[in-house]
Amino acid sequence: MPSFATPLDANTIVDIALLAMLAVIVVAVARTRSLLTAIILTSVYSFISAVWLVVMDAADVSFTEAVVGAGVSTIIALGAILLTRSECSRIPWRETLLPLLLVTVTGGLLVYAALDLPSLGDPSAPANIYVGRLYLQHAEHDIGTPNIVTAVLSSYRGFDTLGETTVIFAAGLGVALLLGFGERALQDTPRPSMAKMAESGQHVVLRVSAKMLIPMISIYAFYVQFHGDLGPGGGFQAGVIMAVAIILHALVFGLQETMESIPPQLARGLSAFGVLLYAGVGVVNLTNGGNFLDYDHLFPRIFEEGLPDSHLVGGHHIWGQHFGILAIELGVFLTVASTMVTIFYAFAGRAPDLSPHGEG
Amino acid sequence: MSFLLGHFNYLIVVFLMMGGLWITFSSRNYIKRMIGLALFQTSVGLFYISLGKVAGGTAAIVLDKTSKAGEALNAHLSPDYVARAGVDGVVYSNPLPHVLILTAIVVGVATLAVGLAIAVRVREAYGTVEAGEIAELDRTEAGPRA
Amino acid sequence: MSEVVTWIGSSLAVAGALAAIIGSLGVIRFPDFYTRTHAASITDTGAATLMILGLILISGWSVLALKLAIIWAFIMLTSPTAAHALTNAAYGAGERPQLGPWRLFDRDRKEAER
Amino acid sequence: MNAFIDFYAAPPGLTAHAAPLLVIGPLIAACAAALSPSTRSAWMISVGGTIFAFWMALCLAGEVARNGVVNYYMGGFAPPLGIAFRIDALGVMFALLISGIGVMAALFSGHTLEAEIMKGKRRLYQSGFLLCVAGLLGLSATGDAFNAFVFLEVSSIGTYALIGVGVDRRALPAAFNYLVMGTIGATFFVIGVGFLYAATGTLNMADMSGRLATLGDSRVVEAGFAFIVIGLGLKAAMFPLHGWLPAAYAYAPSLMGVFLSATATKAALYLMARFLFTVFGPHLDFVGLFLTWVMAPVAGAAAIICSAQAIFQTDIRRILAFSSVAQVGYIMLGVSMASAEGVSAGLFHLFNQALIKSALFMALGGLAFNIKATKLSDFSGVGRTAPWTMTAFAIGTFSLAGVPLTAGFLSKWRLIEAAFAAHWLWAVGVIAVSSLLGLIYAGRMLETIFFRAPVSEERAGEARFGVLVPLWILAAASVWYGLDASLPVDLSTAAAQALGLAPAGAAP
Repeated sequence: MPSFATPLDANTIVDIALLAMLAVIVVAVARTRSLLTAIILTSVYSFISAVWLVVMDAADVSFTEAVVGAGVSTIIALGAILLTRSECSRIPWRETLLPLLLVTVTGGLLVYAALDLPSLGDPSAPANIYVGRLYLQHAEHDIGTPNIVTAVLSSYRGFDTLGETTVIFAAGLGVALLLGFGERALQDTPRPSMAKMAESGQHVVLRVSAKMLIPMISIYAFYVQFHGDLGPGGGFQAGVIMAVAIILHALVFGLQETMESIPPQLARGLSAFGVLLYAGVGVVNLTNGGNFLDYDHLFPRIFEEGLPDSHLVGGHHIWGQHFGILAIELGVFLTVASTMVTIFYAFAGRAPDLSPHGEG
Repeated sequence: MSFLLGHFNYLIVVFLMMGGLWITFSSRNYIKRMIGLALFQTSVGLFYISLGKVAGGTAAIVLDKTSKAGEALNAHLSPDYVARAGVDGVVYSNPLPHVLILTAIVVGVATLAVGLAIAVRVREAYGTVEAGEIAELDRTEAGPRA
Repeated sequence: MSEVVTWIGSSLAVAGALAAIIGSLGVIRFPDFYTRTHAASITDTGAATLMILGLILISGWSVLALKLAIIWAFIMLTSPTAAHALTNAAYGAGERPQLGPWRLFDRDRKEAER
Repeated sequence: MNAFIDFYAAPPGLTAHAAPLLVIGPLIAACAAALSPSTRSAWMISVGGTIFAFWMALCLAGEVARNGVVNYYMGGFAPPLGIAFRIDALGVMFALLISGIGVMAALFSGHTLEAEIMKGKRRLYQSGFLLCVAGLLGLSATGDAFNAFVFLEVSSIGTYALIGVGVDRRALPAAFNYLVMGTIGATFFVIGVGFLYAATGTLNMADMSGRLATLGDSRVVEAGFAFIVIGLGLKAAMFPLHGWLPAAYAYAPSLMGVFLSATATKAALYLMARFLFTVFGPHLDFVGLFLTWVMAPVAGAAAIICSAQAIFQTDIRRILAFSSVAQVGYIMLGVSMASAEGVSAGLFHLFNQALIKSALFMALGGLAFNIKATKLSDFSGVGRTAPWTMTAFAIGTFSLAGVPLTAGFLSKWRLIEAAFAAHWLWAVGVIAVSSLLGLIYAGRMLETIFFRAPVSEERAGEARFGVLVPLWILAAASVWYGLDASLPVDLSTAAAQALGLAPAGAAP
């Protein structure tokens, strides 16, 4: 096996520069006592890591990190500090000693092992020559989608993705259990912050551009949804983008307005329905004689035989895979979008019945 | 030098992970701890992605080597290397870590949402999100606890 | 020919990057909230325009160019709106712009700090 | 596993897919419960879903008894490309345990949720409970390392919220700490899996194990091992990483106390045993060293220190929670012997503990209608006013303390035997001392409950019928297995064999 040295090319230089930025941000987050600053810096962290992920060829991950880390996480965290407080207390230096020890030991262990890893970018590293390479060789034939990440995500490891969708569903459930569905916002009289925005003529610029943006964002969400086979994207990213469009609507036009068009019950129901749809596809595969989530058996045998280029008559068996992936991506989309909206409703609808600036 | 270049990523990523972990361990504020946890989880993602990078590779979206983009990609690489590291004449980065980290990011945001929701409830129940003050309130208001 | 276009494109992209750096200098150096936001937002759109123009030139006529143009339109729509919303909110919250000559303001601030 | 060999619980078409249905059944039930129109229907779905899972676990038990190992390829892709479920005797034992306790907890939940959870949220609560069941079952069935992480999170994410929602506000910080520690644990696990992936290039556990055997030792593998053990140790509340557990179990709504105390830490222990013995294997030097010099002393310390801590608790649920950590110590002690006897004794103890702990929490939860407080002193004399509930509680406590004729006695006895066989005399001493401490806190609870005068006569009544049924099933089971332990012994011996540990005296 020929030895490999990481080349010092443009890629590597950009990689080093971005990682250095990330390191600076982590230090800044650790040092600041303002939670608002920490949250914005975390958002920046996510954004820069999204750029770094593109350098590392992880386009899908980058996309997800940008919409989730820099987008939705930030919104949730800002909602949380609005409901709690925006400063954290100073930590006495004595109390930092034990954490420092733990972190040093853990970090030491990590460095100890990391220096034994193959060099960055080594094509003959064990991680890169076995399963990963098999996917690259077989995905187009087995699944038929050019985006191999999508192929692996929704077909080879589709069961993981079912679990991931369930995790999101569970998170929506948990947040709803803890904070409700924003029902307070529906019961109470119009909330000043939201109502002022919607009624006074002050925010006319915001409202006009929001009216232009929301349809654009929604269309983009569908583009990402259906383009996921060909390029970066898929149900998860699309769901988050769709949720962002709805959240934008709520921010500009008021929570009540949004809740009237998308009631919390609907959002909650759809998030369960998405998981059901995903699991349902798997069960349909079972009843058609395949294994769970084997999309080759998505259609009954009789129907499949009638299709052109069917795998049953020796062609590519992409029909079942294609529609199976579409169906489960739709399930993911529904669950993610409606769960994100549920979570937003829960945080935004939780009226700050305490004073907004903490008890200080 | 080339060793450092090849392991620079891992060292920085370890630093990032430990930064997140340190924030989680050392902070007494619930929100700050969640931020630290989010950083920690994101950084673990960066670790995985570093494992899957292949030098001179491209994102794992099937590319025709005769297309314009394919030719542009292969222009910088020796044919020998492409033959060794590539699939059908194009070098791709390993897609498997990408898939895993997509899942992990989703898990991360789910954890963040639930954790912050708990923090909001703690604030409503105790009036504070500082661990020290909460422990103090539990001691004084709920009677002695072992 | 394509060589030249690529060079022009690259220099436009570099110019955009420089504009972004200048903008961030402004964010650090300008005296009050409004001028800082101004610096951030105007260079944001300006830098993005230059960069995207450069990238369109590099990529040539393709779907990619169209996508870049759409991204540009999106930035032109969102970035000023965001700046507007930000300053509007700040004004609503009682933040007032610092008026008067620069030096004077600088002195005022130092006195206030003392 | 002989008990299951002639066991055909379902038509073959269903049995062939029992592995995914084991997980998907409760998962679909969880969605249905969230969508269901009323609390009552959600409860029925919950009972139905867990019974379905138990049925599937029985089908799998039959299959495993006949064929040894059940392999199921998700999506029809054989590993290493696809995710595979790999269910052997050990997995079946946990699937049976988790789904069985799940059925009992679901039966129990009908009444207790009314007392503890707000009206509009009970459906969601049932849904979250079912997700937790599905996640833990997935954990016991999966043969893929990263899939295990996903199931770890499926079972945890909802749980954090379910612990926090209740009448006691102290549950909230407890849930938060659990969330932070649980997430760090799961993330450590992911780091460990990442190292193993870097070394082997695969995520399938069986494949990983095969490649590790040829690769041998390296720093990457060692670190992977360390992170996986620490991460799962956090999840399993392995001493000294157990800080989050007592508060989380003590203040959680009683359904969570019943279910989690019996299953959640146990599932993490299962996964750890899986990694220790099948992925790594005691033939690797560092695994053997770890078992003997780290895990065994730590387990012994847990058994003694946490039993002692349990004595000094004033809150009755905290007594049980500390006792849980101590019992994890016993189980770990058995596992760290790395012998067939030790591991099977540890698993037998785990089985008994699951039954006992859920029965005890169930008895306390059943009384939560009548007694709002949870301090031990509030329970004085309850044994007279609620004899049925508290007799079951007493049976559980006897078994916990290891009084002869109970299942708890048998499993401790087998542990001692295994320790003698391994020539670990200190372990025998540890078990003896810790059992003595166990007798003290058990005696203290029973003395307060049965022999003190009631605080106020009118408050403490019997638990409802719907609680008494599952409670007595569990109590009767722990008496029955004390008299005739053939089923759990059979299960745990087969499970230890499935880990590749042959009994020392067995003929080849």
